[in-house]
Amino acid sequence: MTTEETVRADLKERVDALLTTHDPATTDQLVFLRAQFDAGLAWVHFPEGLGGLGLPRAHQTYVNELLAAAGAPDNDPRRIGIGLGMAAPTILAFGTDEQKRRFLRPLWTGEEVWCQLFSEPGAGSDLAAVGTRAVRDGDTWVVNGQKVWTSSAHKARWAILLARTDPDVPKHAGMSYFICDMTDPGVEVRPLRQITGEAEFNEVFLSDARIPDAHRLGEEGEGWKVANATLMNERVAIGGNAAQREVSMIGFVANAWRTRPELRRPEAHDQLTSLWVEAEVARLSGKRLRQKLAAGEPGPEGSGMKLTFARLTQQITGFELQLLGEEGLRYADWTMTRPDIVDFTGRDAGYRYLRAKGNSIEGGTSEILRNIIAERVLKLPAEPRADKDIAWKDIPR
Amino acid sequence: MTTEETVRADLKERVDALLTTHDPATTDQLVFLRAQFDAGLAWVHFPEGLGGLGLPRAHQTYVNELLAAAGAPDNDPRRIGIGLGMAAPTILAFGTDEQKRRFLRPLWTGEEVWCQLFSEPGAGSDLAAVGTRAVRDGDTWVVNGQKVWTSSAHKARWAILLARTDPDVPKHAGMSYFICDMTDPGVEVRPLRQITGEAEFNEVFLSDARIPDAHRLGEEGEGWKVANATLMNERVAIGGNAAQREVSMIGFVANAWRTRPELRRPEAHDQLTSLWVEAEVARLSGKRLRQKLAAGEPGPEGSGMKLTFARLTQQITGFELQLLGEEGLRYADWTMTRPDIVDFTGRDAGYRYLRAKGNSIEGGTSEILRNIIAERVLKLPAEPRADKDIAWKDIPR
Amino acid sequence: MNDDVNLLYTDVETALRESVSDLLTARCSPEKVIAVFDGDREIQPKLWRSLALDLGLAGLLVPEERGGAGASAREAAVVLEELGRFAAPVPFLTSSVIASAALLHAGDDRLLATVASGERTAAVVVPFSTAPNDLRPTVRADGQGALNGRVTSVAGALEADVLLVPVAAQDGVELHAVEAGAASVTPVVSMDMTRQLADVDLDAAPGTRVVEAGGDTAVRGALELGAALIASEQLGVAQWCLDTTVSYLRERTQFGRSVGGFQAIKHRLADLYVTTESARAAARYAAATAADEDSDRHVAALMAKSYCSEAAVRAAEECVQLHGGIGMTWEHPAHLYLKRAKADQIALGNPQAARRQLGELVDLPMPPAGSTA
Amino acid sequence: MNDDVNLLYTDVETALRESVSDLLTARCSPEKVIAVFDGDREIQPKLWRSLALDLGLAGLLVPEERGGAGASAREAAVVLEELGRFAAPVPFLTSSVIASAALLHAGDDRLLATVASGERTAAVVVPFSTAPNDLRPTVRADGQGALNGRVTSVAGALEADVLLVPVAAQDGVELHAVEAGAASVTPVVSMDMTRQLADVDLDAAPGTRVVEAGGDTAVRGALELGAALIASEQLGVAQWCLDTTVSYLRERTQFGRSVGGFQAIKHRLADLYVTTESARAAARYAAATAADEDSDRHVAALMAKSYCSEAAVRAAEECVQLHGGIGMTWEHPAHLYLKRAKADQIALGNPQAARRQLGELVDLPMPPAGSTA
Repeated sequence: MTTEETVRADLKERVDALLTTHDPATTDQLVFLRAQFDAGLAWVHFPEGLGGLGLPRAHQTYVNELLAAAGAPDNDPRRIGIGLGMAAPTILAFGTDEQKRRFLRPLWTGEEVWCQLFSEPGAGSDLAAVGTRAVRDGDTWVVNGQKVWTSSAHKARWAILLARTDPDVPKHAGMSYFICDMTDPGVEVRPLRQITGEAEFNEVFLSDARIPDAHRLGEEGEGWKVANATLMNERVAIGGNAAQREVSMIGFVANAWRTRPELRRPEAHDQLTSLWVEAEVARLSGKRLRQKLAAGEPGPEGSGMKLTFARLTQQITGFELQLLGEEGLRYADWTMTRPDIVDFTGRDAGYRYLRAKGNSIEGGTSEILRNIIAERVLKLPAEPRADKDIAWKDIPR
Repeated sequence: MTTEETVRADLKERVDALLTTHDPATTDQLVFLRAQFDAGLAWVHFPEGLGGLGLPRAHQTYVNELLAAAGAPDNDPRRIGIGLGMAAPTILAFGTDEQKRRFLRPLWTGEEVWCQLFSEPGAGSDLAAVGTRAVRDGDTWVVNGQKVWTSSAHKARWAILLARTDPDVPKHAGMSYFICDMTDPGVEVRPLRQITGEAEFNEVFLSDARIPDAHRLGEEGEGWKVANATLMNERVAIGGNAAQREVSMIGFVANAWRTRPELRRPEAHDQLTSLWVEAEVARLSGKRLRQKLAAGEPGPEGSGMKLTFARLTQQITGFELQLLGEEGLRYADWTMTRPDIVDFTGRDAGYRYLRAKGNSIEGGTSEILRNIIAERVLKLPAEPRADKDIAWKDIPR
Repeated sequence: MNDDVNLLYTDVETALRESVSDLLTARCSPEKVIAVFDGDREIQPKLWRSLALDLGLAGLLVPEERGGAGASAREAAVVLEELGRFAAPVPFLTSSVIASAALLHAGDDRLLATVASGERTAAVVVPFSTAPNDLRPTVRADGQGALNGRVTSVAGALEADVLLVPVAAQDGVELHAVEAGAASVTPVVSMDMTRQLADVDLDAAPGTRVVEAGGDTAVRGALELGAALIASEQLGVAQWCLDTTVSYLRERTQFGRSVGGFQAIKHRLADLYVTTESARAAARYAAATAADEDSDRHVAALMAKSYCSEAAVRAAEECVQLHGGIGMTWEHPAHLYLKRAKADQIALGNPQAARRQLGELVDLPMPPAGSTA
Repeated sequence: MNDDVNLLYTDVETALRESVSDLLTARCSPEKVIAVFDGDREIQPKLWRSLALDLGLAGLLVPEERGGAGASAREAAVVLEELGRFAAPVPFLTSSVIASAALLHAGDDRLLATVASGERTAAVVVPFSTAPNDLRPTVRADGQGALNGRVTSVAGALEADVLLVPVAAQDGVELHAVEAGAASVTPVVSMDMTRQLADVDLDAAPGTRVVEAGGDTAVRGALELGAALIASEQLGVAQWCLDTTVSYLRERTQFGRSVGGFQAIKHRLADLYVTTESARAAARYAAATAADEDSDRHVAALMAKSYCSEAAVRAAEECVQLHGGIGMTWEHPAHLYLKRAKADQIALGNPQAARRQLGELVDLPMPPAGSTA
């Protein structure tokens, strides 16, 4: 047998063992998920004892297929995307052993939802400008400030938080990274309504919120480094899910063209097929990138996928509204709601058009991503900086 | 009579007088043109005694119509475009009385062709970086350096020249502006072949070329200011000639579509009509700008016309080659020639496609024009500059 | 093609713009306009009354001898620029431009006069997406002259006192006037709630025939004028987006620098400036040729609809993007302009439909689909 | 659609790329390529001999048992990337890809074997702009089997020893082999002189029928493979343009700063990088599906031709623009790539034609022109 075959045989055996001891038909979902975690079958690329087996990431697909075939429950990954995509890899990379043991299991099983407290009204693209202050008080940090663009904050048990711990040093050096308890009385969550009518995000106000020093992630002053690792993982997650052909915005348009001949216009055909080609090439690019990164770490190349994804999603939904004509003038509902997850499918074209506008802003604007590609991939000179070598408190704002 | 009517009546009288004393049918062209100049009917917006009558520029159109109707010769304005469009307004604005008297008349009649010695290999967009040195020797300047992108240099009697006269001050302050005699033995002209195969431009090598101080235009050290006035006039000239509907690159494509039904493809129609709309809107924008500027000076808004003109010319010719299909794979002639003037009409589509690439580079790149619009029209902050306050000789290059 | 047309603003037009702008500044705050999206349409009736009656805009396009202000499409265009700049939720386009233009074809001026005076508001009952060359009446008259049929996504119907219904008749299209109360007018949740649409159902509704067999000419002409002039509204939208974005980015700092000083941003704003100025030329030309009944007005209308539709959407999209997160919020007015721009793009024939029709007019026809091997 | 396809480069492919690149670096300088535009084709025969014989590329795609190297479209694609990067004036695409693919359908392997060995060079005689689904033979056989007709703008004919001529016959298209000496082959002044075209006239030329009634399938398949793989050549062109521009702008200073440090330039180059990497995914997918004879290869070829055509032209246009004046000169090689990119865009079906055909394949058909009111 090849190594590959040996690994798969071993995984099959482990899955079978799990299914034997925990019959999905009769086992409580949470019990099953905890057992799956403990069997190392949660995320096989994580270390043993932390839900994984230290294998290449790609093998998880095989495990998931076996489990799905047996009717096993899943952890509803979209509901806990921030925990899985951002918090978990960061905790794995920078957490203490105790933090890893405490947080990863309930994160993965979905018992504890996570959110992210990075952006502020004055620190968007310039995330390193965060002004939320954390001041040490013995073994505790006292945090004051305002965060925005926090999805799931009202559902979350924990947050990853970037805060300024030293305003007297240059801005990149004065931040630290914390795990913040969202049930702390100093944390107030207010819905932030968007142009879609919904409040998918929140504003979070921190007023003397207290965080034990044991919940610091990485060294004091190392917050920028830790946050960057988080964001790299986020961008891969955002840009990377290409799936099958037409499983993206283009699928809605293609479906409309196929099933509603009355919408077809010869003058729209070249744009339709251009977008189809672009969507499919983007999917193949994502596949190629995943093949390249299969064994490696997320790199700046992932920024390109996110750029393309944002542009295409916006172009396709904009085209779709024109194609729909009269129907494109109507909207489903402006009522403010607080959805649990962002899901473009099952929504009307108008919602998708408006929501897609955020794709080039959230998780790094397209402008910032172009800077990253230019500087880190193409090695072009960095922007002239006025804020690098002076204390944060002295930067004009 | 309205003022307008009075002016037109007076102009009619002057033209009639000129035609009476100089019957176009029997008068030598040059004699006629000199007489036209002396009658103030060359460019009516110039002062009296310098070929004009101090009237608004728009009246020249009326004079030209009257003269054309009478079969009068013209001064072949395209052949002497640099003299008319760049040298003349600069001499008028900055020249001494003696310079105006000496240069404007033969410039306008076409007896003396002018060229422009601004750009250098190391000073393209950053024109203020010119390194051609002019060193004073009594009443004469001795000039050394290399200039590029000089059209008509091999035909020219005179050049407008930007040279560095003081390398010890910041770059914008150390230049002066001269009228250079192209017959000076220190001036060598070499053809510069372009991607079209032709050598429409030249390189000019200046080796101890001598210029009397009386041929300096503007004060010593004021060269940048004078050159800017020249360039503003150039950009208006480049972007401004919108003429009639379809009298631009789009005319070729429209004509092909109309007369060669075998080239028509439904998938090309939306692009064809998009470009048609854009070309026509650009023409109307040019007309609107000319209406706005009718009595005024060229402003930074003209930069927008040049931007649009360059972009559209490139897009349309690129589309045309695709529309032509097989014919677009063929080219007329790669033989090196030295044409007198640039004329897109009567050339094949391949030539037009390649030549159009220069439209966004010559006379200010599109990138520089966007800077100008952003800073001078929209009042956005200037680029951070590393070369403003140090002596020219100390700037890294 | 008219090459002497004035593409600038006359002094009269500039004065009119100022009075409209002053009124909207005072009465049409972004907060109140945003509230319209939550169904709070309180701002609407008073604002429209002020514009229609106090400023006399209701009958702007109607000749004085027929009860109006006797102005031209040029002045109406300037009003629409300002309405676009404020995303104002008033039925000027639908009543004072499109419906009034249709009523100019009526044999009898009584209805026109009440609309021109601002006393009553009217709307032509077609889907707002209808291109001028794509009129397809779905309402029919029964033997007694009562009207039956359904028309969806009608703009201006909610505000209208009287509905002008194109009716398919044997020898063409007739235009019938129906009292709003006699029809069932159901509000539609619309992409652009500042011009909320409605579905109109007619169930044996009594109507008065105001234009006979030439009704299709009347309605097509009215829709064409609408397309020509909505371009000016789109210009106003683009102008607001450009101005607001430039101001914001001059102030906003990131990385210790004004965001408006980053070159990539500057270049995009420069391009947007050029696009907006080009849209102005296109919109002015459409308005001026419509005002002069120039033979080029049909070409001008399609050209302006094509160009200004794209310009407004692009400006609004850039506005949201360059504001960053704040531009995505409900509180910031940017979304009003995005929604208005997107709806206006689709309204009265989308840009691709306009270009296809334009191709026919300028002898650049779309070939049949069979034209490759 | 094949979702397990490997879109990376295998070690074998990387080694092949290096040997091609080494040879081209040594033998294919920009100066010599530029000289081709002035009719100095001295570089051509020796360079092709080295590639075809010394590296054995002539028969790369031909199975070993039929006299070739037995490699696949994946390896041919990598060769084309390198040929694109050097704008190399050799008939690999026309002889070793397109003509060889057509000859794989021949009943008899003798001609194929001489082409695969590099001994002889072949070309399919169609206008280079011909899309795979748009074959229209203009040559006919007379009663004696001699060929008559004219085919214009043929790529590879100038270098060919043997011409493969699609001939219109009663029951379809046949493919005839004609000795180059028996035809009149007139060089054409071409946009891309690094792949100079020729007009081919046949005047009672003796030919040998190599493929009978299935000739259309053979030629269409060969042209489709050409379209699938020219995408890799276009990728090579784009890559050269990106790399060269980035290097130049890192060095070039204006305003006392590296031009590559200006943000507007950086953002354009970042976008160009993303486009180039996307073109790589498209080109690799086309090559891999062609290599596997995957059922998705037809879609993949059209997709790659559409995407990579635009990518290469854009990269070459940006290359000229961002080099400024120097990029407009005859001495700088940028123009070689602009001309190659533009010609490749038109070759084998332009992007719009490819997308129209793609629409048919993926059930997104172009509707008839009558489909509005």
